[in-house]
Order: sequence, then structure tokens, then C-alpha cells
Amino acid sequence: MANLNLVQAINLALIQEMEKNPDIVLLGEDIGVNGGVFRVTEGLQKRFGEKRVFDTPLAESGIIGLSIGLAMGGLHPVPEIQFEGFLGPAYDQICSHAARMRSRTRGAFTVPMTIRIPVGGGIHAPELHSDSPEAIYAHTPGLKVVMPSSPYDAKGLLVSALRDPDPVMFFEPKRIYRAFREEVPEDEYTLPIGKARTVCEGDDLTIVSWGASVVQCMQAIEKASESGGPSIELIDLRTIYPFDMDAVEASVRKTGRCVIVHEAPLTCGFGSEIAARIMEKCFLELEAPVQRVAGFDTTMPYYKLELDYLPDAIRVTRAIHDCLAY
Amino acid sequence: MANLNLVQAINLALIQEMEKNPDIVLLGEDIGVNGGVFRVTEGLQKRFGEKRVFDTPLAESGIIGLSIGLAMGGLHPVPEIQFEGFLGPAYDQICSHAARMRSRTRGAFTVPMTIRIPVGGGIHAPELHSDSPEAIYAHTPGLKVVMPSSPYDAKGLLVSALRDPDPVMFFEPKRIYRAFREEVPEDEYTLPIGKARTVCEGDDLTIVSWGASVVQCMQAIEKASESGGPSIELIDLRTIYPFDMDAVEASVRKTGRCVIVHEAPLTCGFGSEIAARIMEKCFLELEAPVQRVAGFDTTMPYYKLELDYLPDAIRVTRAIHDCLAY
Amino acid sequence: MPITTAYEAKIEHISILDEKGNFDEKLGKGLIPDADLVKLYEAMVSCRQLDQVAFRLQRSGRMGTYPQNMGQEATSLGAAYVLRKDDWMVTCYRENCGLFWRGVPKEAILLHWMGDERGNAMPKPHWVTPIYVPLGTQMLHAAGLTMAAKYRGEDRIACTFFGDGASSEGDFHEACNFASNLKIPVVFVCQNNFWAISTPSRINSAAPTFAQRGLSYGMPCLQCDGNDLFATVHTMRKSVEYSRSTGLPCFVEMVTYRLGDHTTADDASRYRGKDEVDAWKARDPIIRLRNYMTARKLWDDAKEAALAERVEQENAEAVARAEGIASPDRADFFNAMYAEIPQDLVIQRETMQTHSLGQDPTQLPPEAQERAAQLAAEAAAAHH
Amino acid sequence: MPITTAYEAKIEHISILDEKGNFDEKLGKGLIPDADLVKLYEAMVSCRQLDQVAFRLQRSGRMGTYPQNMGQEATSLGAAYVLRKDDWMVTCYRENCGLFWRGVPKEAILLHWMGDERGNAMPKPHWVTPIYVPLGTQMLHAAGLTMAAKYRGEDRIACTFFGDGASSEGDFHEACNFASNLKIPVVFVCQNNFWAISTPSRINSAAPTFAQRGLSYGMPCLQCDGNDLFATVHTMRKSVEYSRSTGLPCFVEMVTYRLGDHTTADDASRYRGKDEVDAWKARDPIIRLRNYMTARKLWDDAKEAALAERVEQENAEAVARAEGIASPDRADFFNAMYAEIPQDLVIQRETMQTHSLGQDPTQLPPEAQERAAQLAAEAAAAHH
Ligand SMILES: Cc1ncc(C[n+]2csc(CCOP(=O)(O)OP(=O)(O)O)c2C)c(N)n1
Ligand SMILES: Cc1ncc(C[n+]2csc(CCOP(=O)(O)OP(=O)(O)O)c2C)c(N)n1
Ligand SMILES: [Mg+2]
Ligand SMILES: [Mg+2]
Repeated sequence: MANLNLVQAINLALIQEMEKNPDIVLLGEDIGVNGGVFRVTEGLQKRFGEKRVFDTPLAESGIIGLSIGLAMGGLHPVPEIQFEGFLGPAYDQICSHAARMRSRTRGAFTVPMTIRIPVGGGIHAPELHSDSPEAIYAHTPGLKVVMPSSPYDAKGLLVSALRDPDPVMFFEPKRIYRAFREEVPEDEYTLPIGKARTVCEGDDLTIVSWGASVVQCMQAIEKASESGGPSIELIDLRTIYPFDMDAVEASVRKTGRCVIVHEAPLTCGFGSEIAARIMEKCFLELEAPVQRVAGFDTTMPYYKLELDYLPDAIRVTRAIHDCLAY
Repeated sequence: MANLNLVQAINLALIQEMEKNPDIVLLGEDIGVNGGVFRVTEGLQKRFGEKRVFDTPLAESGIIGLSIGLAMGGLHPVPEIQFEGFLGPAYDQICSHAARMRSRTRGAFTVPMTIRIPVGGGIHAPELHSDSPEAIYAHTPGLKVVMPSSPYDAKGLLVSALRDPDPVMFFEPKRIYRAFREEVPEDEYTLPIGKARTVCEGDDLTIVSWGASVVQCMQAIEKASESGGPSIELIDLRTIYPFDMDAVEASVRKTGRCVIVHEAPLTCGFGSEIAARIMEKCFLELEAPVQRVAGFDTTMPYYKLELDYLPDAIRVTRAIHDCLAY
Repeated sequence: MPITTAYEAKIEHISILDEKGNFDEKLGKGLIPDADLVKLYEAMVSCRQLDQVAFRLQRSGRMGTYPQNMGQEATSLGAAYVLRKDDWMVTCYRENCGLFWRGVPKEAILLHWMGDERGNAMPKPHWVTPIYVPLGTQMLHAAGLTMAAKYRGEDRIACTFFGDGASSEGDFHEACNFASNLKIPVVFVCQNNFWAISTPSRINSAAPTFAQRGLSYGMPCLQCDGNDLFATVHTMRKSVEYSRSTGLPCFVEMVTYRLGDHTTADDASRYRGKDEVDAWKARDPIIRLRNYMTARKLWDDAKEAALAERVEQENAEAVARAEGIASPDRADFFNAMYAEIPQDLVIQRETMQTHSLGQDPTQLPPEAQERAAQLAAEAAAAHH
Repeated sequence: MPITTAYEAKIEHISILDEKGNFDEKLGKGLIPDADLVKLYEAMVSCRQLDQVAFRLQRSGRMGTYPQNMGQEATSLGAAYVLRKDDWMVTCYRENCGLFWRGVPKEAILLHWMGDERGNAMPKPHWVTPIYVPLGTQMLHAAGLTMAAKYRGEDRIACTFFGDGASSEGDFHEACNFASNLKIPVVFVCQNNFWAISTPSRINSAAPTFAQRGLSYGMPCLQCDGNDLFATVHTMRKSVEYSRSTGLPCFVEMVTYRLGDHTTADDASRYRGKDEVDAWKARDPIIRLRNYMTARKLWDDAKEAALAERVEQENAEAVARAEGIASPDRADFFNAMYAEIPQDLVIQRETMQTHSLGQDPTQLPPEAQERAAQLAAEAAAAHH
């Protein structure tokens, strides 16, 4: 057991899987000598050599396109896109090829690849360094989309991704890269892609969230319980696609009320799918409309205003009250 | 009044607005001499010259990036992306620049631009010629997203787009490019972006749809009425963003039941947003969970199976029954 | 010296058997053994005939949109002939002749254009990729495939084909740049057939050549007559040897011409004149080679007639195999998505015939379930 | 002749005032009037000093991530000096010196890095664009802006700047290709400062020069010493004249060096040695010019001291203006989205402080509304 932050947990998962599987290679902008701008790949080039950990030219489509070829050729590439805002140039290779290769070739070619991407706001970063595009990729059949909210989850989920035969978008919430540490087993363990985690149990209301927002939700729940408030169940989705609707359904059937929290813009954010499914699955049990606490339908503002944009404990608390008051 | 199909209606709208506004320029792959692969810009280069209607190199990011510059420079470019499947390379210029330019520069630079894109399946086309990515762009603040379902609507909405000071994604359902004709006024008229159309009124159930699917819905409604079935109200959204929630809400408050129909994959398709909003707005009036009839969460299959993928009157009818039986 | 030379470059053009029948002994002699030459000629004729068959299939509604290869047979064939059988050949959609030479079954290509993904399930090991639809994207995959081979210590190289139009895509630049800077042995071959649908190649490059696109990356660049099989073979030899021996990429432009429409959905007469096409018909790679072989007594009318018959037969069989395949199951497009199908997709697959996606069957009261099912059945019936 | 020459190219390197102080009279004499030279020198010193101020602001938490321009002042300044005031200058984020010369207020640049969009609201008419964050994307906008000018019959051209790393992006290729084939007069300037964060320029190009990136498009290409103001001015003169007179694009590589960290978030000592940096400090464009001016009696220590004082004062005032601006209203990011704000955004803007997005206040029974509002108020209080 070690006490690690998110960055260290991911670094450890990479080391352990690379030692087991010689076909794993890491590539991206500044991931080598520099260890990545967030130091997630720190020390890996020294440890595994330039053949397995290498810097690429500055071109995201090239990074993903090359990785797709590497994967078709039998390796398991782990490209890093420096910030989610720079996924744009790689969108076509991801959605037109990585996501389709298996189905279009009926399995003759596959793309086992784990794309690592720092995601989300809250670190006072420049423009295009604070977005949350998970819904875009959840709407693209053929991909898996993962977003851990803690060091322990990050390690377990990343190991699963590195063993997955299909392309996985592994979003790393940069806001909690170093926010806290927790016990992370050195020993091997995996967390299944597609299974949610019940962070805490409750009877009055269910909160569904993922990524850094989970932390905001926990704060809101603490506040609530301090003031002897309602009993709230928090579900961390962990995986955006395929998502664990069974867990959400079971919880909402019990509580009858639900609040969904995410950083991405409201409209067509992944919260809309969860809300729609809850209505479909729990129609008769639902006592109030599902509330969404999300980014607004505006461009993510520059950092002076970013905290007004991002869901926080106050907004989550308000949603809890709105939902309970209904 | 002329009896026109969708292609002709768009062609007419372009001619009339280009004659009014010298700042409108058309660009794209094969739109000049060839009039576009669907002949939508037929005759326009001859009529307006190579300066206002020109072919570009084969590069979608270049087409949109150049258009953004043209718009920042005071023109109103109308780039054509040959098929929605080739929006991918332009994704970054659209979402990182066109959608953000006004807000990031607080209005110092704006991007009045109408991107024309044939969209959707059903014409036995090759791979990547049959997708429906509207939800991707509806989730991108800063854009407007329009999808007409008839020649009359196409002309009125395109004229509005061509006069809009902000970037508009104008999706043209290729399946109905030539499927039918209708009376389209030669005279100038506009249809407001953001307003839905009630195709037919009814009391038992509301169908919300857009694009080519509207036609499938009308078939299902006919069948239903023939067999003396339920009284159904059909709402054609016309605009995906900003969307006319007032119209949907008013209708569902009346009928208490709703079916949403679109070609795009179910998960995080725009139907999920409409469904979630209906729950939020009509919670107390809703008598059954909102049903969605959509593409499945798979890659759009090659044409041998495309009709099994696309929503048709049979599936819409089934949803109507599911919803009414609830 | 304030003004010095930072860089100098020179690009050669190679022609061996020109359209007038002139043959350069120095470069051409012994380049291709006579026996091979005959086989290569037969391959071109066979590919050309399949083009005509495919065209008829499309017109009679038995196939979707199809892009003919007519006039460009010598480009990909020259490459396929030179490449090792285990070198990667990563192409677009106008390289049938080379793919067939590599052993790709004709029905695979036909199936693709018949709207059937099974046409992309390349039987291994052919070291080829299936047809690519999004232009300019496959060259990066060629680089990756080759880098993976290099990673395993194999000396496999790749040859990737793309058009004059595709070379305008950003991915083209990124592929060349990655291959050059990361030292990946890929031979980049630009098929300049002067048109990208209706767009003349000058709109895709105002430069004197497409070959010089490789200079950006410091690659050796060559241009050759793409309608001259000897020239394409000679050029590919030099290029393949360079890449295999140095482990570095290089660049080739093959100058050819698309004799047919862009695809069966296109009408080239809208944008180009008959004179231009006629001039290029005179440069047809097949005619040129046939005349050469006839003069060398390697070929005659009897052989031609026999070949025509054989080819028609072979291609008819390929079509039969393509059309004979069982029609796909609608479950296929669900099952093909992931190695392990997600539960939600299973539900979608199982209920697609019985319920709407918003419906959770288990939630319906039993009698309601029956009513819904029954109503649905009636409605379905009414539709047929 | 089977083998002919398809293309030949040659690229010149230009240096006028080298690091040892050698000055080429032939090219340099009269190139820049003495009076201008002094002003240009002062502009470089002022820009350099602002870099230091910005660095301290970031370290003391008064500004976010900031990319210093240190060492590269002569590149964009040479361009700005040569360009007409109404030519477009479309840059990235390391061209402060040129932008300030064009009249961009220093506080605009500071505000951008202080996380305030108002820093991008370029007061017109400066014919400049704001800082660009996504690399390689701005060159296409430069082409569009110039084409729009051409459309109106103006003879305005554009000069666009990008780094060695950015030249690897696909958009770079598309911008050059569009400008060349559609005949748009843009001067493409690659600032090769040898690094892209920690990535050495050889990983972004294995070719001998970045200048040859322009050969793909048949553009005239020049390379110059980017730390030599005379060379950048001379090279830009030739290039600007070419583009304005022909209406065609051309390509320039300015060889320079990033003396500081990539940004304040970077630690360059992780990936490059002190020796390398020291060698380049000796090539500092400011020192070089100062020595030249001193030798020519255009400058002395007294002037230097006076300048230092004035610059410190000016920059302090710019910082004061940037920090003095009223903090933005949270309504701003809603109101800035569209010319006309959609109704749904109005609701989001108005209710952001009072309700969750899923809530339709009007639906709540009145007493419930009160209860919710009250609970919310309490909770909010509890948070502070
Ligand atoms: C990314 C992308 N954009 C557009 C298209 C539509 N399209 C198909 S073929 C073609 C022209 C291709 O020209 P070229 O690359 O020269 O190849 P050729 O057809 O001449 O062999 C176009 C525009 C596409 N398939 N992919
Ligand atoms: C599309 C994109 N990818 C990645 C980044 C992150 N990033 C910011 S600066 C930089 C290096 C840029 O190097 P170069 O183009 O040489 O410019 P320089 O910083 O040396 O002036 C990177 C990778 C970005 N801003 N945009
Ligand atoms: Mg071509
Ligand atoms: Mg650099």
C-alpha cells in the first residue's frame, strides 16, 4: 500500500502494465524526457527507453493516426493528448477510424489503444485547457470512455483500459491530479470498465456524477449531513460508456429523486442521457424531475470566471433542495 | 410559386441572397463547375463568377479555417462540406474557433458563416456518407444548428442562416434532397432559427423529430389515422440549437405522451436532451416515459443493412403503441 | 558571407517506355523478366475488365457507387510487383490492380462497394489494408503499421498510395512528417491523375510537381510516368531499396490519368473535355505495353483473345462469389462493435424488432405488453 | 531522355549583423535609418523588461501561465517594422514585440494571460488578431482575412507567425496549400527557436531547414538569422515586396532561440543544458544591436540608463491598467456568446444563482419555492 495522488497512481499503473506487457508503448508531446506537462509519465522514458516511450511531432491527428497503425500492427499504444482542448485535430482519426476499425473490417483489424487526456477545469489554465468533451465521445459508437475520480480508481481503471482490446478514451481530471492522496495498493488489481461505484449510501436522493465533480458532490453531502440534512446516495459513474445504468436505476428506484452533476455544458451533456434513461427505467418511482447541475451552454470562460461556470458544492446543494422541495 | 425539391429550394435561396448581399461567397470541394456532388450549387459559378463561387483544395479544415478568416474579414462565407462524414477534419476549426471567436474576443471578431452539409442515411451511399452528427454540434456552445425537412422550410431557414451574424451548421438531409417537391414561394420569406413547426395537431401523443425522419413520422401517422388510431401531434424541430422547447412543452403538456425520432445513435443523441427537458418541464403531466426511436449505438452499417438501422414508420408506430400502452 | 545556401534540391522524372513506344534500353533492359511481363500485362487487362463488369453491375442496381481504376493500372501494379509479399501496402480505392497482384480476392473489393463490411475483412496474411474512404487518413496508419514492425525488429516496410487531391489533407503532412522525423521506412506514392472528382490538380497544388511535396521533410523525391509499367517498377525499386536499406521514408509521384468518371455517381463530361481524355487514351498503359510485347514477339492476337475469354470467366466467377454470399444478419452490426458486446447493446439488438428504445419492456404491465406487441404486429402487417 | 529534371530549388540564408558584430555593409547600409534603429532597439528592451515583470506577476499569483518572448524580439519586430500598418499580422503568442510596435496596448496581452477575454478584444484598427492558443490554426485565418481584402480589391497582405513545432500541424500544410493554390498573398514566417516545450526541433523536422517546408507549394523560401534585426528586416522586405507585387504567398524561416522557459509553468532545465542556453545568450539580438549602435555612436550607457527607467515606468503603468480593470461580470460569458442571446441562455444566466439547471421554477408549488430558496440561502451561508 502506498499513499498516492492521481498522477502517481497513473504513473504506477503504467509502470506495472508496461513491465507485464512489452507491446505497450507510450507516445505524445513532451512525454519523454519531460515526463509530460503534468509529469504523469515522469521517469518512464528513462526506465523503458526511447523505443517504448517517445516524443512525437506536434500534431494530434498524427499522434492518434500513428497510434491506430501501431495498434493495427499488434501493439497497445498509449498516446497522450496534452489537454482535452487539443483533441480537436484528432477527432477525425478517433471517430472515423479508431471507433470504426473493428466493425468496418469485421474484426480483421482492431485498435487496442488507450488515449490518455487531462480533462476539465478549475486549475486557472489558459483557454482550451479546461473543457469536458466526454459526451462527444460517448455519442461515438465503438469507443469506451472512462473518467476516474480518485487515485485508487484511476489505477484500477487504467489497468483495465491497458488490457482492453478496444479503444479507450481515458480522461484524467486535472483538477484532482494532485488534490489529494489515498491508499493505492502496489499489488495488481483492476476495476471493470462499465461498473459504477456507490461512494456513499442514502435513502432520500441519488446524486450521479463523475470525474472531478464527484469531489464537489462529496463536499455538498458533508455539508448536508452536518446540518442534519437529507440522506444522500452518491454514485460515481467511473465509466461514461458503457455506463452502469443498473446501478443508477437501482438507486433511483430506491430514492425516487436524482441530481446529476458534471462540468460539461448542459445541452446534450452526458447528464441528458442519464436523465432520459432514469425517466425510462424509473418512471413510476420518480418523485421529482431529475435535476442537472452542469456547465452552462456557453464557452468555458477564461479563468477569472471559471469558478462561476463549474458546478460547486453550493450549486449541488441548491439542486438537492430543489429536488427535495418538489 | 414554384414546385421545387429540396435541392432546388436551397439553390434558389442561395441565388436570391447572393444577389442581395455581395459579401456572400461559396466555397468547397467540387461546388464550382460541377455544381457540387448533389448539384445544390448548380449554375452558381456561371452566374456569380469564380470570385464568389470557387472550388478549394481537398481539405476540410482548410475550407472551414479559410472561411473563418473570410468571415472575420467581413464576408459571409458559405462553405460546403461534401458529406457529414468529412466534417471530422474540420471539427477543430469549427469548435475551437468558429464557435468561440465572438466570445473569446468579446465581439471584436465574429464569424458570420453558414456551413452547408448533406447529412443522414438512406441513399445506399458508401461508408461515412450516411451519419447524423447534429448532437455533437448542439453540444458545442457558440454554434447554431439547423436541419430542414422540406423544400419550403429549407429555403426559409437558409435565408435566415445567410443573414445570421453567428456561425450556423446547416444540415441538409440528403435522403429527401429529391424525394418530393412542394410549393416554394419565389418571393422572399424567412423562417426564424429556433422555432419549431407543428406539422399536424393531435391530442393523444406528441412526436418530436427533425430532418428526414419527419417523413418517416408522417407515414406512421397516416397509417395510424387510416386504421382509426390515436390522434397524434407532430413537431418538426427545424432547429436543433437553439431549440424550441416552448413548442415541445406546450404540446406534451397537452398530450402527456411523447415519442422522439432521429437517425443519430441513441446515447447522447439530441433526443436525450429533449427527453430530459420534457421531464423537467412536464413532469406532472407526463403519463408515460418519453420513447426514443433512434439509430442504435453502433456504427452506421454499410448500405446492405442501413434500413435496419434507420428509424422507419414501423419502428415509429411501435413506439407510439409502446407509449400509449404504458 | 551574408548570403549563403541553406538548402538545394533536385527531382528527377523517369520514363522508360514512352507513349510513342520508345524504350530506353539502358534503364529498361532486364528490368522485368519476359515471363513476369506477360503476367503483369494479364493482370492489368483483368483489372480493366473487372472495371467494366463493376460499371454494369452498378448501372443494373446490383452494386452501389463504384470508382473505376481505368488507366491507372500500372501505378499500383508496379509497386505491388516490386514490394516484398510481406511489406505493407496501404492504399485508398484506386489501387485494385496492385491489390489483386498481392492476392486480395476480387470479391472482397466488390463486396465493399456492394455495401457489405465483409469486403473489408482482408483474409490474412496479405499485408494489405482494406479500402479507405476518408481521404488522406491511411498514410498515418501505414506509418504506424511499419513502426510496429520495426518495434519487433522486422525489416518490413510500407508503401502507401494516395491521390493528388488527398495530398491536400493535413493528415498527409502529418504522416510524411512523422515518418521522416521518427525514422519510419514508408514509400509515399502520390497518384497524380490530374483530377479530384471535378477539381483539377492545379487547385490541389500550384507547384510544378507533386513530387516536391516530399522536400518539406527532406525526403528523396522521384517523379515517374505512371502509365509506363517499366518506369513505375524502376522507380519503386529505387525507392523500396532506399527505404529498406536506410529505414527512412521517401516520396514518389506517379503521373497518370483517370480515364473514367470519378465514380459511377459522377459524370466527368461536366468538367473536362473529350480532347483531353482522348489524348490520355493514347497514353493508356495497357496499349503501350501490348505494343511493346507484340513487337518483342511476347504477345499476339490469339493470346489476347484467349486472355479476354479467361479474364471474363474469372471475373464472372468473382462476381458470383460476391453476390453468392449469404445476406448479412442485422445482428452483425451490433456484434461487430466490441470484442465484448456491452449489455445495453445486447438489449438494443434483442428489442430492435419488438420495442422502441425508450421502452423498458419489463416496466410494462403484462396486459399492456401484450396489447403493444399485438398493435405493433398489426401495424407491421399493414405496412406490407 | 528517360531521366529528366522535374524540379530544382535553392534556399538562401541571410545574415547581416552577426553575433561577433560583423556587419555586411552591402546589404545592411541604409537598410534601417538610424532614428528608426534607436526606436526599434528601445522597443526590444521594453518588451524584454515586460517579460520580467510578467514573470514576477505570475510568481506572485497576480497572473496565470505566461510565455516569455525573451530572445526572440527581433523576429516579429522586423516583420512589424516592414509591414504596412494596414497589413494583417496574425500571430501566435511569442510575438509581443511586433504587436506592441503595431500599437497593441500592452495591457491587452497582459489581460489575456490574466484569464480575461477582454484582453482579446483588440481595439481596431490595428490589423492584428489576438493571441491564439491552438497551435497551427491561425495561418488559415490569415489566408481568409487576406482573401477577404483581395475580394474587396484592397492590396493588403498578411504576415503570419508560427513556431517550429506548430509547423507539424496539418492546418499548417492546409494554410500554405490554400494560399498558394488560391493565390493569396500571405508571408508565412516560421520562428524556429529550436524547441517546442521540451521537444527539440529535429523531432518536428528532420530536414536541414524549416524554410524548405515552403517548397511543397512552390513558394519562394528564405532563411535568416532571427536574432539579427537587420536580417529579419531585409528578409521581410524581400518577402513582403514579393507577395504584394505578385499576390502570391512566400515562406520565411527565422532562426532564433527561446532564452527562457517555455512558459512560467515550464522548467527548461529538465530538458536542455546550460551550455546550449549560454551559447545562445551570446547571440542575444538586443546585445548585438546595442553593441552595433554603441560603435556607431548612436547609443551610450546614459541613454541605456534613461531607457531602463522609462521602460520600467511605462510597463508598470501597463500592469496598473491591466490590474485596474473592473472584474468581469459573471453575466459576461452568457452575453458574449451570440449577437442575440437565446432564451434558454437567458434563463440559465438569470437562474444560475438561484436554481439548478434541471429546475423549472415555475413548476414548483409556491411554498416549495420558498422552502427551496431558504434552504439554499442557509446552505450558501454555511459555505462561507
Ligand atoms: C476527407 C474526405 N473528404 C472528401 C471526400 C469525398 N471525395 C471522395 S473521392 C474525392 C476526390 C479524391 O481525389 P484524389 O485524392 O485525387 O483521388 P482520385 O479520386 O483522383 O483517385 C473526394 C473529394 C472523402 N472521401 N474524404
Ligand atoms: C493544437 C495544440 N496542441 C498542443 C498545444 C500545447 N502547446 C502549447 S505551446 C506548445 C509548443 C509550441 O512549440 P512551437 O510551435 O515551436 O512554439 P514556441 O512555443 O517554441 O514558440 C505546445 C505543445 C497547443 N497549444 N495547441
Ligand atoms: Mg486524383
Ligand atoms: Mg519552437
